[in-house]
Amino acid sequence: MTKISEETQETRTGGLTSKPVVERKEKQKKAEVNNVMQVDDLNLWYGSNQALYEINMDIPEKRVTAIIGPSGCGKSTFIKTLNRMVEMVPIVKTSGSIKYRDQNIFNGDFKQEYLRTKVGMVFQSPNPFPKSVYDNVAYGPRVHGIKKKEVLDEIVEKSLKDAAIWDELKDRLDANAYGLSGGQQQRVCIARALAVEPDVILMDEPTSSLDPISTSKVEELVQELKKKYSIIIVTHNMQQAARISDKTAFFLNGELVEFAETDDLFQNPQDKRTEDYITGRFG
Amino acid sequence: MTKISEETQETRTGGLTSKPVVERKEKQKKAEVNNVMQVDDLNLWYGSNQALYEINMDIPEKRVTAIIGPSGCGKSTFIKTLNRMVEMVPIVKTSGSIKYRDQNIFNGDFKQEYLRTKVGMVFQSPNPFPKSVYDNVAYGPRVHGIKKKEVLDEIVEKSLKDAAIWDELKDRLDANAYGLSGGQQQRVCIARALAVEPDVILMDEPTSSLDPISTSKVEELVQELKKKYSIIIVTHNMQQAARISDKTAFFLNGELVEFAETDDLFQNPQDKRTEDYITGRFG
Amino acid sequence: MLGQNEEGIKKRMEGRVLKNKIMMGLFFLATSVGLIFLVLLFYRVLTQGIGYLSWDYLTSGPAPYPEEAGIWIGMIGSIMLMAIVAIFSVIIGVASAIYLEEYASQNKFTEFIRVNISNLAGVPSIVFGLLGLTFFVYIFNFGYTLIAGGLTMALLILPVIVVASQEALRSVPIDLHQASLGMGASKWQTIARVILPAALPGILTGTIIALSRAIGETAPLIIVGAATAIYSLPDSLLAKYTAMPIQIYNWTARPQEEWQFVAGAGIIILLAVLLLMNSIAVLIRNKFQQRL
Amino acid sequence: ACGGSGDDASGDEGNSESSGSEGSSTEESGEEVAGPIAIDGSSTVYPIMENLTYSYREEAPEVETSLNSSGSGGGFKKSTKGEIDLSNASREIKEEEKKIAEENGVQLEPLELAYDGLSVTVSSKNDFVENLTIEQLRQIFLESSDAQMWSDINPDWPEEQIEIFAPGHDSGTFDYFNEVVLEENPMKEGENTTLSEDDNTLVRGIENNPNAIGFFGYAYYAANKDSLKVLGIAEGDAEPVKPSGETIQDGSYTPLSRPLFTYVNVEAYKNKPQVRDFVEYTLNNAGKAAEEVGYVALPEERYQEQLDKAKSWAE
Amino acid sequence: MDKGLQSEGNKFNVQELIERNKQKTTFGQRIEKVIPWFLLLCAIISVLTTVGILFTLLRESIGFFSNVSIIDFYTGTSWSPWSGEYGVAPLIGGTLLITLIATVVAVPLGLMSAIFLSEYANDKVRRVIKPILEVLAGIPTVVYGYFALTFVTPMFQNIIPDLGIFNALSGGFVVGIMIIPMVASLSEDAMNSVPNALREGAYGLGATKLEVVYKVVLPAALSGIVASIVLAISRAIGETMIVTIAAGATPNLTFDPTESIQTMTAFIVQAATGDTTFGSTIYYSLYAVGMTLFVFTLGMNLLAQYISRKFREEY
Ligand SMILES: Nc1ncnc2c1ncn2[C@@H]1O[C@H](COP(=O)(O)OP(=O)(O)OP(=O)(O)O)[C@@H](O)[C@H]1O
Ligand SMILES: Nc1ncnc2c1ncn2[C@@H]1O[C@H](COP(=O)(O)OP(=O)(O)OP(=O)(O)O)[C@@H](O)[C@H]1O
Ligand SMILES: [Mg+2]
Ligand SMILES: [Mg+2]
Ligand SMILES: O=P([O-])([O-])[O-]
Repeated sequence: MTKISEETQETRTGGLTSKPVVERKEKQKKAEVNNVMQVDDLNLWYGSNQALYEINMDIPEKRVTAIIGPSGCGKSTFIKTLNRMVEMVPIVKTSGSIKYRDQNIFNGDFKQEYLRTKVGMVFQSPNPFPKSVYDNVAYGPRVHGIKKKEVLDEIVEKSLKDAAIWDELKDRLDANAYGLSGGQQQRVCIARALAVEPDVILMDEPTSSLDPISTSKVEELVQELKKKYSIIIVTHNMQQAARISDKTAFFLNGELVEFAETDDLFQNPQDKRTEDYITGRFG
Repeated sequence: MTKISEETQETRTGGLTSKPVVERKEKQKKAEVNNVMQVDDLNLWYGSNQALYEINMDIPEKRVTAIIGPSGCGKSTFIKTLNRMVEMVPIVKTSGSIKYRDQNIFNGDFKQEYLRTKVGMVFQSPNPFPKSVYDNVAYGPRVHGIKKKEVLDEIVEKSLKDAAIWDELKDRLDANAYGLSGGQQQRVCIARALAVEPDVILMDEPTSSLDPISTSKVEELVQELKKKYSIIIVTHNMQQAARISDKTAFFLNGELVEFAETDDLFQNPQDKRTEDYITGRFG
Repeated sequence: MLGQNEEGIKKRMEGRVLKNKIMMGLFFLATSVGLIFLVLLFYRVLTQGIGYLSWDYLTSGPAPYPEEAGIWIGMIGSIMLMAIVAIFSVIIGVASAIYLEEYASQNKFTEFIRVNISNLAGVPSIVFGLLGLTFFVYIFNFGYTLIAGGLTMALLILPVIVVASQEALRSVPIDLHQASLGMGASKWQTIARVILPAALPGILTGTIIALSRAIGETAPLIIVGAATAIYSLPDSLLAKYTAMPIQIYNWTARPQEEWQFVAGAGIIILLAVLLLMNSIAVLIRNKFQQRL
Repeated sequence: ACGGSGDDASGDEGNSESSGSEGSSTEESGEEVAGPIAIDGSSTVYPIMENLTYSYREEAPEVETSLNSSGSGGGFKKSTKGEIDLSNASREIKEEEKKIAEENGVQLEPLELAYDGLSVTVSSKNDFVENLTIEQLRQIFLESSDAQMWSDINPDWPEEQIEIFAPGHDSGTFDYFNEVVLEENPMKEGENTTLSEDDNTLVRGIENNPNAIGFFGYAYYAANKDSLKVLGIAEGDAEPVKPSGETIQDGSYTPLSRPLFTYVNVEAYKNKPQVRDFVEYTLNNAGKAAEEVGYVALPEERYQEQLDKAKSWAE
Repeated sequence: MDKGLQSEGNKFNVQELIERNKQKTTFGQRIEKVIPWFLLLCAIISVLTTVGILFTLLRESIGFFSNVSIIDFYTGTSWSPWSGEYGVAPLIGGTLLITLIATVVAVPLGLMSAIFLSEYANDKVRRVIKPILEVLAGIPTVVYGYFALTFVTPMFQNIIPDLGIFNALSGGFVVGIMIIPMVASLSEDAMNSVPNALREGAYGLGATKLEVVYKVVLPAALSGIVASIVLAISRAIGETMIVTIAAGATPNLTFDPTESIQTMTAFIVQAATGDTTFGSTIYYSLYAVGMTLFVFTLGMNLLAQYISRKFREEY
């Protein structure tokens, strides 16, 4: 913990210059032990449109990292790059490297499928499969070849419990997930992601389509999950970022403007643009 | 002006009780002179789902009235009711009355088409017709039978000027409006609405799809327009409401929770829910 | 639990990825089968017919001798037929689509019309031939004439046009609707000035695709009595006529081998017209997709 | 519908009146005639008629002939309602058809155009049959016979299933065969019989199958001499005769020679100068046309005779 | 901007102009009233078409069923109208055989093509291949007919030496080729409309493309896929020219695809173009067959609609 805050201090000092994150890079190397993912000089283009510029960012282990920024600044693009989901858009090109536990995920022999079992994802609007709750959660393990009923049963129960929805749904495991409320669906999706026991969980605005009560349930859950997982969460809601994250990154027009301990970033932004944004001057 | 603030004071006192707006109603009647529209006991259902509950609200003349509230609270529904656009959804049913300059717009002999020339509308995402800029702006006048070239020329010029986009576009009137940037498109749409010289202009999140610069242009424009028009603007951005509106209404779950002078509402909310919302406790 | 056999998961992954690759190859092969048959068909038709294709062939009508026979009368007949078909089916089809999309309220009757239209789309063309024979040839007393053939074909493709137009209308963003109505425009003004123009490319594409189905139809024309040998172009709606597929069918049914080649040449022309129509449709579609 | 369609011919005529009246006036001065002529009927007669209408075009470019081949019955279906002017047939009109014509007030008169030798053929791959007697034909084609294999007909022949290819049951060609060979008894049907209105279908069916047998108009055999073998037919103990131009015209190819007709709508002949003109042209040129497409011309006097008969209708 | 609002050269007031126009434009208002009625009228034409089809088929079928018992028609197993046997089973059997073969060809190929196009091919490839595949559906069926007869049958004869020239196999096979694009194109549409969110959900768990296809996309698109198959089958049932040309004209109650058969559609063509005498029982029988065919395809279409409606709300 101490190391992280030390590291962020450095970052924020860098944040005062125009190219904050690049300078930070070398120094951060020291803190590697605590980082689950490391992004170096990442650029990304959709065809000829550049969407991400020279991102350098280290994702700390077992912490909640929030990503904020106005619409279109590249938040979704960035986290989809972390599990190479962004490559579903065929025109995407990247440069730079992203390391997951010291392996470069862009390497030829690093399998997408493997990466994605390690780096799970929860999406903006709940996207359960049109199957039963049970089948939704068991989907991942089954894909990976687990067929035994008892093992699956156990995984499903554990994941639903971890997603704080077991009690609500334990009698309705056979019900179609489409019949659930939005908040329940989203937690089923989280359970589905947990079922393959990932290391990192990416969440892209997981509460944006939820009502306030469901939202606060998911927020509590996130707090709970960080005990076991490293979490990266995109949100357009600054209050949410402030409430639940340990560190916050502010993106603008594809650049990482500032990345710091959450409290520091909100109370003491180092970059004029961050300040403008969090005080609501635009966006 | 004095009258309005007096009226709002009363409203806000009412705001402390659970049924704030109903009590307010009688007292407001006195202030009629200054109101361009008057909403009384408005309820609205989509099929069997009630989306608006007992709304009472008076829209002041030549002022900017902002409507805020979390997603799905009925903001769009409400302002679409003001020009009866909501009736495009066939299952909609309403009760209560809305008066435009003392005529009930739900009256059988009150023509929708007439209402809509008086109460214009600007939409969330810019929606120009796939025609030239000129034809876009001339659309309204033409639809209402104005055919003379000189008259149309004049209307187009004047409207584009009023929408603060004449200088940018005066040489490109024949260009297809689809080729313009989002911000330009939105101002063309505003010009299009102005071309029939309406009395009231409804704007449903007019800047939500625009970049910060275009947004501030549109915001300035709104300030300008209130000299001649009464403006009602829906926004999910509280900062924006604070910046540009004279009065603000806060909707929640289809209810009008609080309606007051903008400064009062933000600095001194009378309802706990308003306070929670503007301090970012949900949404 | 998954983590326990990390190695196993990795190993399985190899297999799963390989299986994916193999199946992808298989899917590609399956796609090629259709394409291969298309190529084969074109190849055969070309090699059989190309020798008989000439300016004379294009400009002369049917004849009892293979060297003198040509496609002209059939081709113009087909084009005139298509003109009639297009006029009737587009007017009625687009009007129906507008009614269903913009005016009809959700009730049993509307639903009935909708179901009815999609059912009509699946009725075999030969049944339309019988309908045309009973109504246009006999009851309306048009005889075996251009108009009878045209109306029969128009009814045949009507459902296709209605469905395509409905889709085109539906894909006009609701925004444009609202924008126009928000200006105080009436419903019809909105439709005529905004929605129809915006839907036009979609409607055109649908129409061309429907017409390219109609231009190759043979069975209904046989039933409503298109002539086989006719030497003059129809000069009125009530004139006798022939059409390309009828000519081709007739030629291929003849004993001497040369007629097969004459038919081949006819098929080339028919396919050329068809491809021309299809590529216009694709062009319109692509242009349209870029726009919105 | 029938009454209504009765008017159709006159409607057609009315339609062409503007150009037609002009035609008739010029026709009297021996110049061009104009207007439509609708012809339909037998597919056997079709080639002759196609040949005639094609060459007639040069004679009278203003006349618009339209020709179809819906079979003899198909032609009568239309002509008995007065829908067409000429109705080709490879058989005589039937009583039912005559009755319908009368009901509709239509008078149809036959003209003979040529002879056809109904040809019984096998594939050229067939190396065992050369001739058949009428009796054997009956064995092969009659439903009441139990001959299934070629060996049932002649023990020297292989024990192979006989495959029959025959024209549609009610076609003129079939009718004629049915009348003179089968004596109106039903023909075999079922698995090993293919019936088709399209004579070319029959040709294709037979040429590839050494065990197939079928029959159709002489013209179709003439056009496929390479792949088909035509059989000599023997009546009783007489010498078998194969169809050819000579044997058909001189009557030695019996009983399978038959005349081919076109039936003229007398009303149309009277009122439409172009029909009159075309009928004359037909009778003057049918012999040549018939030879050209593989049929056999009538003796010259026969055409003249019919021409005189036709002229008498106009009076 | 200030200039704009202040420089109000208000020579006229737009709202006043509008007001004035409102008073005189009663024509527009009348149009507004009339147009929905006109549009409704047009929409009703499609209903009238169905009524017309029913009228046509029923009227003549009733004539037929007054001569032939409806029970014999649907229970009889022998179709030989010329000897008075009207059991429709062989025609239905022929139709089903052709449909079965076509389905066996088209469904796997079409589905696999759809999967390839929707999930594996990139946008460019899809944009090229899909329209090309769709050309297959637009090729006139006469062309397919001769392709089947002169190319596919000889090709199959290399493998199955005693395959007849007319057989259900090549006819059905080519019908199958023809309907591939219906299955491929419509299924592809259905798969395409499966929300990407579902795919992402599965990819996010480490699934391979194939697993996403099998376990997510196919189940989610099932209704669209089944509907496309049913529609393609209904097209195969109604296909006329290919089977008329290539599958023979032998009403044969068989499930041996190497034999010549006759479908309902082919019989209609045969009877409608042939020599059937107007008003004869055979003539009427073509309408009874047409009615049966209509009922068949109607059933298939309703089934397709039921399927796509029943499952549409899935996602
Ligand atoms: N599939 C795509 N093809 C091309 N450009 C894309 C695509 N997806 C996103 N972009 C572009 O990349 C930029 C970043 O988009 P992204 O979706 O990452 O923004 P975001 O920060 O997630 O915004 P939001 O808050 O609206 O979700 C935008 O300019 C967008 O237009
Ligand atoms: N066409 C419709 N049919 C049925 N229900 C609808 C329809 N449109 C809106 N609603 C419902 O009415 C309620 C209010 O919706 P509305 O669009 O007015 O919300 P909003 O405040 O504008 O939200 P947002 O900020 O997301 O635009 C919602 O619960 C919504 O589900
Ligand atoms: Mg995003
Ligand atoms: Mg809204
Ligand atoms: O066409 P037919 O000559 O056999 O009647």
